[in-house]
Amino acid sequence: MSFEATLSVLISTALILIIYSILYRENPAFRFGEHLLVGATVGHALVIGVFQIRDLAVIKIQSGLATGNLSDIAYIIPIILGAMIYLQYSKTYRYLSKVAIALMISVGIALSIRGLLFVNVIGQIKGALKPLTDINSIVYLIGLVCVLLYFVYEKRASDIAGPLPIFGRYLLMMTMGAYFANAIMGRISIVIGTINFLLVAPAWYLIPVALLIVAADAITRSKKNKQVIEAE
Amino acid sequence: MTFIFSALMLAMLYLSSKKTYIPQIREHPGVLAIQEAIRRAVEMGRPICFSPGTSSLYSTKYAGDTAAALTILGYVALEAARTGAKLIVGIAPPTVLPVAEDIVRSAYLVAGKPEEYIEEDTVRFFSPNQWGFATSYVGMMHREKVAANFLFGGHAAEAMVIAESGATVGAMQVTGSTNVYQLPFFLVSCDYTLIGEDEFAAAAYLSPDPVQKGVIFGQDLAKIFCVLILILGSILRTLGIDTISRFLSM
Amino acid sequence: MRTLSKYLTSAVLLVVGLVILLDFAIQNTILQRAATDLNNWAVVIGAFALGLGAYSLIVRHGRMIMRKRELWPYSVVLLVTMFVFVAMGLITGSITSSGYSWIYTTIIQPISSTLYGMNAFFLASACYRAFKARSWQAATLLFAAIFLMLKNAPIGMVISPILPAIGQQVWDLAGSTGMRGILIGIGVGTLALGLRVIIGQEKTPLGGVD
Amino acid sequence: MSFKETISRNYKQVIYAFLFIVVALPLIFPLGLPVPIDQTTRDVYDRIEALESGDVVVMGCNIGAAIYAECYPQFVSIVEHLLRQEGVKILFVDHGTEGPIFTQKALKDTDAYLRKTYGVDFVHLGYIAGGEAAISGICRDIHALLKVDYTGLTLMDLPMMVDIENAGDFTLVLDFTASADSQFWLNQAYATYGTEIAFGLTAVKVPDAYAYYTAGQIFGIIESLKGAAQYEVLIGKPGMAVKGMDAQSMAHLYYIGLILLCNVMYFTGGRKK
Repeated sequence: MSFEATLSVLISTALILIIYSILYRENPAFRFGEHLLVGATVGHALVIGVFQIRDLAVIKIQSGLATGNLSDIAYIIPIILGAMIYLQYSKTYRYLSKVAIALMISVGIALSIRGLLFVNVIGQIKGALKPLTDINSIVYLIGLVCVLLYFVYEKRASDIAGPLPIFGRYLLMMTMGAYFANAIMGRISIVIGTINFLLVAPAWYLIPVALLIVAADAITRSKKNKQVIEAE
Repeated sequence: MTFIFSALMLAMLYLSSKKTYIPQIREHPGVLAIQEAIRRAVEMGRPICFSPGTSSLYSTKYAGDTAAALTILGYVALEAARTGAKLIVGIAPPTVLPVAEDIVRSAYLVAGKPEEYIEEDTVRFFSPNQWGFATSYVGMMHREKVAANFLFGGHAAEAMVIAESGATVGAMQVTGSTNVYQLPFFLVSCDYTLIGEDEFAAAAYLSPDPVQKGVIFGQDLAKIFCVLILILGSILRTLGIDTISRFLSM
Repeated sequence: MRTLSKYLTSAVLLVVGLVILLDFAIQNTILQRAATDLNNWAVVIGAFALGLGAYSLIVRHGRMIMRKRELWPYSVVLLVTMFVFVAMGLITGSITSSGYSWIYTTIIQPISSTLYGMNAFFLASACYRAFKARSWQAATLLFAAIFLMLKNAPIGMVISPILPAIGQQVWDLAGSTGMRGILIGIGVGTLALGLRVIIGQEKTPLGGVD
Repeated sequence: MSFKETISRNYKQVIYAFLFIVVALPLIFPLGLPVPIDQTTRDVYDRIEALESGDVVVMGCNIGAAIYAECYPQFVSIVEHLLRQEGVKILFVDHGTEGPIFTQKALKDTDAYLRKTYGVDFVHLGYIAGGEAAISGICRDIHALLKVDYTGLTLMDLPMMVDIENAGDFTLVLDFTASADSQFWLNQAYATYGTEIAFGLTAVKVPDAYAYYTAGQIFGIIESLKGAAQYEVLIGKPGMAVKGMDAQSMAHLYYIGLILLCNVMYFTGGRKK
């Protein structure tokens, strides 16, 4: 392994162990890891952001100016709107930044209406329409109707539905339990990945060091506790 | 289909603004939970914290979720300003930052306590990365000893880390999300969870404009419409007719 | 000026929303181009917003360092790391350059995946703390979870083939009823809120009162 | 302070420590439990087996550090399987900033560059920013969206890319992700061009996809590490995923044990807390 690779593995291992230390208790090493991560991720996001402005807008404007393509030149608008977002810091012109925000919200909301209505509502209803020839599909249909009725908020309407919404609530609980358990596998997979990484040299060498530090801390803390109890 | 739904919603909004029909909306248990959590925090003299999720304003899947969370933030900020609870808002997506700052700032202004809003401190930007955000948020909850924690909007895998740490701190946690993968975690480790649509209903319920409640009934009608289509469609399919499936594919 | 900007905001909300929604309903190349461009515009503006975040962080942590508040050395760590990443990224000019990917894979990658994996531990403590059969509803949650675990892990099959079969039944029932219901509800809720935002009825997501 | 007190005060730490042990032990000493194959995984395997010469497979990769352990074994197994198919063309696209790192790693791990010719049998397009808009662009007209591949070679110079224009030319799309881009493929490629789609997902994402699977919108799912292990068994190349499944079994038993213990304490211990 090259020097850089070894160094990378050692630093990574140290960071992994530092982050795991929160499972024992909150400590200065974890705080260090926390701030390191925040700094790194914000820096990373800034770099990506700069490149995004470059790749999505600046390059387009340049080529637009060269070819005279209006829709490419129009990319000057998001740059102006983006700059206007900084008027947030001016008390008098703050309202101008709302135009940019309105554009972002509108894009997001319209796209999610589009996606969710097609996939979540229509797609799911289509998936649920099955011939009622076997017991399963009858149970599924009744169950789905109950769940939907649980989400009805109008008093009179939900009174008419009687006990069905409560049955729907049970089905929801069952769903949540099932989905909770189903996620466990994925999370364990990550732990397996990490442990696999830690069990290979040179990462392995740092584990005894970490265990010693934790053990030393545990012993000093329990001694301190004893002193406190004796003093009382 | 899209058209029918949209027409239903707009009609209900119009009708309730004209006060021709005012639906009776059942008391929203999530709203009660939010109020109780704030009251408890005031009694204990400890701060409350709020996260409007890690999805940006223009996220193609959770934009609606983020908007609902921001509406709820408007209510929580106003309540906090009125009752004197110290509010800390943790932000992950930078696009949400100016909006959240604006909401909280003006809530304090409306409550007549603009001096209690501290720039860059009441609304804190943590990190656009979910894990950077999660560690900061968890660290903040530990250090500030928060008494109530509100998590709304599109949270991803960091949800469990935050929710369990909130439980460790002893905060009362009210959460809501449309991210179906994270809902089970919220449900298990938090005190009250708004499942999916509950969050949108709560947002409409808490909106300062009373007319907005009309739209909750619009949502109800849309769902009842779905139920009817489901029953009718299934019966027709049993008889070998698939008109409704074809109608849906249009 | 203020009223003009208000009108402009409402107009942007409505026009942008309509363009994207119509692009879905009508097949038209101009609409399609417009929708794609608008989407890219939002990404560009979003990239600018990162500066707001960075400013907020620098001000808050700078304040901590200046006033030597408790834990201020950590703020130094944060700011220094941030500048190192930005400098490295801008100097090498690409996030796939060897220098940048070295600091990325050494710092961000292990911490993120460790935190992600940490969920497994929190799930364990949540299992022990919160999965109590306090009510019938809680019991439903609990049994569904147990059967699903026995379905997912090969060990369930080893104990008895009936267990994974029950798990599969629970799983199918959950997927076809509870999950469908939640998804449909979310679609309807997003539509209701989204329409209100687009037509300018719901103003809070834009920011506070004017 | 007695031992019992220490435990009850620090119960979380005890739970965490045992979880470490329960996961690590089977990794060091494998148990060799059998791996039953799910239908969702078999569907993907059968579809790839049925590919004909000249078919184009798009491999969407949004694997990042956080989901590496779950999705990377799936990705590698499928790349391996695709490389074995004679004459099948593979197009790699990355939706996440970290995607290129893992796609390149997979190509190296399977010796793709030695077994097939770059540009003729497979092409790596690299990371394409822009979420759904990017995927929509790929589906509509690749050459309008991109001029060069990951390494900077002109797309039109690569023999394989000359015939590929839009999603109508894709036989299959396989997307490996933990986020919404799987849905983008569904919206853009399946809804408009009818391209067949399958996902390799993290366990958390599976439920949602399962609804699409039963609705017939996607033809298969590889579920998390479990699916990866099954795929490794199917292609006869057991690797890190198969070993991980033993650890999975033990961990699941541990969780069930915790739930039972918690309820025993709850019902016997006077229902405190």
